[in-house]
Amino acid sequence: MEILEKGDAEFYFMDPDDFREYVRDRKNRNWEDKLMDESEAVRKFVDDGDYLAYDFSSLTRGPQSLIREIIRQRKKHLWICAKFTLLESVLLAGAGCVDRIDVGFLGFGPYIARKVQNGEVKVYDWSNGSITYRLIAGAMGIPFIPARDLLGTDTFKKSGALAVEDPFTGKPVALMPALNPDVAIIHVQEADIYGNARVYGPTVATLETAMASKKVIISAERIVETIEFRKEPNMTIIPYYLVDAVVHAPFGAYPGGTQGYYEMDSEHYLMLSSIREEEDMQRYLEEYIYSVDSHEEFLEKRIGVRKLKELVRKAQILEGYR
Amino acid sequence: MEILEKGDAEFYFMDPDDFREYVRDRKNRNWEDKLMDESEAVRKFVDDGDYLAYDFSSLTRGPQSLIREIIRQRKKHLWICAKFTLLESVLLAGAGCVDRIDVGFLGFGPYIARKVQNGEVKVYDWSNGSITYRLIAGAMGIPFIPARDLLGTDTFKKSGALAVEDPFTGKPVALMPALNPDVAIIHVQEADIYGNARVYGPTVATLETAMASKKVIISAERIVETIEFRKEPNMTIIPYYLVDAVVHAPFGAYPGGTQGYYEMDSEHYLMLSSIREEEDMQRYLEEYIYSVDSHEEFLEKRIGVRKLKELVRKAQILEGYR
Amino acid sequence: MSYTDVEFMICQAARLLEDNKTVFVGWGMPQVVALLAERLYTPNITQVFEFGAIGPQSRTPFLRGTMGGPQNTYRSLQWCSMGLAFSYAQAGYIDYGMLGAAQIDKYGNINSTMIGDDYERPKVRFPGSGGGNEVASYCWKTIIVMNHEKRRFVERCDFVTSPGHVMDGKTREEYGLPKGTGPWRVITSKAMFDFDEETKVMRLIAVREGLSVDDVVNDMGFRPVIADDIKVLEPPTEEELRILRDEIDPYRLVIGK
Amino acid sequence: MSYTDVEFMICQAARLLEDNKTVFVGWGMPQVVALLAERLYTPNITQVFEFGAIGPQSRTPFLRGTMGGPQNTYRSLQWCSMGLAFSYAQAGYIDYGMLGAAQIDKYGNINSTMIGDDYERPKVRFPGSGGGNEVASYCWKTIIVMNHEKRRFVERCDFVTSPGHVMDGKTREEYGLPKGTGPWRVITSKAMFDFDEETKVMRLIAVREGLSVDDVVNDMGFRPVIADDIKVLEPPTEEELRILRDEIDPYRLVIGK
Repeated sequence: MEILEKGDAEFYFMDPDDFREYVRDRKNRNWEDKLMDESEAVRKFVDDGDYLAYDFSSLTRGPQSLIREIIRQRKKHLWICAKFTLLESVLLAGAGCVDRIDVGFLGFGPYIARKVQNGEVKVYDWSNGSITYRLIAGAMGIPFIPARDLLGTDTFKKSGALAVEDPFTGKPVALMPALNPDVAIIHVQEADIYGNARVYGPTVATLETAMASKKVIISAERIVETIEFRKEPNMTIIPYYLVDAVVHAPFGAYPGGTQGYYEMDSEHYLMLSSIREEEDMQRYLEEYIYSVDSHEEFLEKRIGVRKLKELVRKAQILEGYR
Repeated sequence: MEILEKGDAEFYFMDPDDFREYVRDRKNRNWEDKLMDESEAVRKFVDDGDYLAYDFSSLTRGPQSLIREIIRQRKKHLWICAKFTLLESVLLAGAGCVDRIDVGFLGFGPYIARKVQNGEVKVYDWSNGSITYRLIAGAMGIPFIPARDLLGTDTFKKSGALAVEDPFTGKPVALMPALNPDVAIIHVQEADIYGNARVYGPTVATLETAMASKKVIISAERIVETIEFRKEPNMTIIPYYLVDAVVHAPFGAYPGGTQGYYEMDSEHYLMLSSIREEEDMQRYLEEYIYSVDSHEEFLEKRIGVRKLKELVRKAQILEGYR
Repeated sequence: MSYTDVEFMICQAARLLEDNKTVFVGWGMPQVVALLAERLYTPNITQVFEFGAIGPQSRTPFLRGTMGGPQNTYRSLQWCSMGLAFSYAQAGYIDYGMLGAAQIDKYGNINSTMIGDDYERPKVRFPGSGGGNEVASYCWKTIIVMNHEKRRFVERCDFVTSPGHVMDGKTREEYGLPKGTGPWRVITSKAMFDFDEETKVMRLIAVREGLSVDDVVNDMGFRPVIADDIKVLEPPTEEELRILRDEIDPYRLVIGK
Repeated sequence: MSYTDVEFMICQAARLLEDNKTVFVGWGMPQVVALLAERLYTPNITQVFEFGAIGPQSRTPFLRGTMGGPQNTYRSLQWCSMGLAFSYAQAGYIDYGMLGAAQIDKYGNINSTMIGDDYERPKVRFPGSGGGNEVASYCWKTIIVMNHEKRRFVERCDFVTSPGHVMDGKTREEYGLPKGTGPWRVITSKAMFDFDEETKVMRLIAVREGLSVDDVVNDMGFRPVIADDIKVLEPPTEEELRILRDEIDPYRLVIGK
């Protein structure tokens, strides 16, 4: 199998043997209560310099209360996996938490674009598909996945993918190196105190991200008893032994929505996504993140019960979500 | 990427480009009524010489009414994918339908063993895992999946796998070639007339097998309206555009069970699995398959309502199955 | 009846889709195209969203914020993973795809990543591929929809995000991309193009009512092949505009004002 | 209290499992081992079945026919695909695995495929790997359970179905198998073995009550390493036998009569 071409970017990679050893020694198969608040979870499981993955998007079921807590704790030098992301990368870059971004989808707007243009954050271009394959490989415990995207583009050249001659067809195929993030933060509708969790609606890369990551923090709209999973095992997406911390986070995806619970806050989203200037960003971060101590305080003092009630009222489609 | 070692078996393989073209031209995205009986489905979609895959097992949710119909129509020269199988391979071999078997798990008992010992059927040894990976690769439209099983065994040498030096770790890794069967037969609890389908309980390789196969026949305990899938989209396992034929087959897994519907018939299963001699096998095939025209006649004349009622009565665990 | 450029492009794109096919639908304009097609021309088309929704009966009005939410994924046939959605595409199950482009070259290579000479210090940075690279790599027929501006039609994209038919002298099949795929139509605010079968170069096949071939070609940074028979693109019909404006996008989030 | 060889082996295996760990459980005897361990020693062990059941609270009595059915997979934490079950194992999430063997060599290579010189015309053909190869390749600690018969302990297996520590002169890591895995214990109807850390050769560490080292070694086709301190394997307790016979396998499908 001849190597035909090689992307020239550095990429985050762990030998599957090293990931396996981490899983053996550090992933917890004990049935123990992992419930804690955002502050404790981020303090314990997000370290400066970590490679961070999150799932779904700013609009829907994104782990926003955890993103805000990471900013609040002023984590530094993160390398983030910006697949299918919008505001997360913008906020994390605005707060100076991020050095490097694997793209995916960078998130839009001139604010984050300028950070890249200035060289304040370094981007590595992949695609939503190739990053997903990388996570799948990481989750499966294999070193790479072959796929037929990225080929014949500059995206390939700027990625960490390889092209080889496939020994079965003789044709070129790309190899996407496994991705095993240091830490994943994932918001779900329901979890138990041990970390069993399920989502309703599109599952994006929820399971793969949790399986592939060394440390996993789950935030959940509701904490439910374990028997709820055992009664409908086809719906379980994450088993407890993948998980390190469980955070009870009602409105955890705000300003995005969570299906079956509340709609996104379009006004807040628009306000945030129209930020252009550094000053405005810092003002936003101060007001909504640094100046409050917790997700609860954020909801109470910055958003308010009236607004939350309105977002719940708008979420009238429940079919399929329970 | 150096090829380090190579299994010496022939293996069924289709260039992903050829599979794609088949999917483009022959897989039906029309919303059309695909309901037909076993006889029509097998006549239309199972050809002599086909590579045949099926899912789950003789004990649980196996597509037994379709297996019997294949035997009844005296299909020849099949190459079967005997992953996690018991009686299917025994029956198909007994009826002379099968030349080659990819193993998986051959099915037990001296009867099938003798067919192999005599050279009447040729086996290729893989494993449940490597065959599953081959189906996953076929379903993903990629030429192979790397994995770390089979290595360091005679199973590897007798398979069609390769070992290469992984360019990311420098360590050896096995490559499992994609498997795209000609035809898959799959039994489910619920399907609509278009082929949307779902299963309750372990999903084995139901989805991968359907995605990877050129022709797909679904048999279902119940035919339900399409809206039933749209109301709970997380539970849909097979979308209609993978499917060629839908067979309404109550007790379709008999003598195995189907969760939520009926338990297996242990007596029938024991009777069948204790067959040793060719004569007994041919007598079984005559009595239960050749001498009846259809699955309905089989149930009515050979099994009887009393027995079916007893098997339904035994299936009292419904939790998780509806 | 007057209409915006975006409305024009949406209607052209919607008319290209076929019924009883699958279409990979991305963020924004492609969603509106698919909704319009579904209402008027292709009631049985199956939309596929990369985040894991297959065959939704999306609610209208279109709300930008509902990407992935209950309105957008209403009554899907299947909610699944992104990996599965891309697998359907890679295995050949998805007929149509739709993409935007900041730049395009004559072989249909697309840039949605950055403008400038220096990748490390781009003049303008865009969001990047998203799922666009997969749409362009895997779907059988990719439709590219973009504003017709001279600077967008370039000899060589500053960055090729998603593959066209030929890049830097090599065909997409030589790179290992799936056989028989590639850009199929380019719809702009002024014209429609396909690709010459032999040379794989973009070919003008139709112009917007009231425009000449020169009007179109003068506004391009390279010269396309010109088809022998240039058709005129019918403007949006009243029915199309009514459905677009009243039912699908009353807030004019996509169609513009 | 008398007991069968199978009961003896089941009890030894059940005592080896650790609580709060995961165990890959195959057909038949391993199921009964896991059930016994769950009842008496490891109430919080998570069983993983290859066909896609994680963490069931299996009903008893054990019925052979329920593999994959409602009794066996009762109240699982997760019902999933075979691909996912194997992925958990390949990614390192599964601590223990259990396997049978028709033949074994001194490095723990296992044969469950065929007996004879000619693969094409075997003297005896067995079912083959099933998921056994994956158990032996991926699980951190693999326990092999087999009847103690001389012909089963061979210099070289007629066919190596599942990997041991060293095959044909190469270590499992040299073949590319995951680091730190491999056969961990062999339980027979007469003894228990581990593997010498340096040479990776099977080492006798304990014998059944009433048997000498010679009784064990004379019944083997190769000579194992003998540990300095040979322990005696405690026979099944009354409680173990009661639970096995009355609750788990009253039809004696696995434990024998």
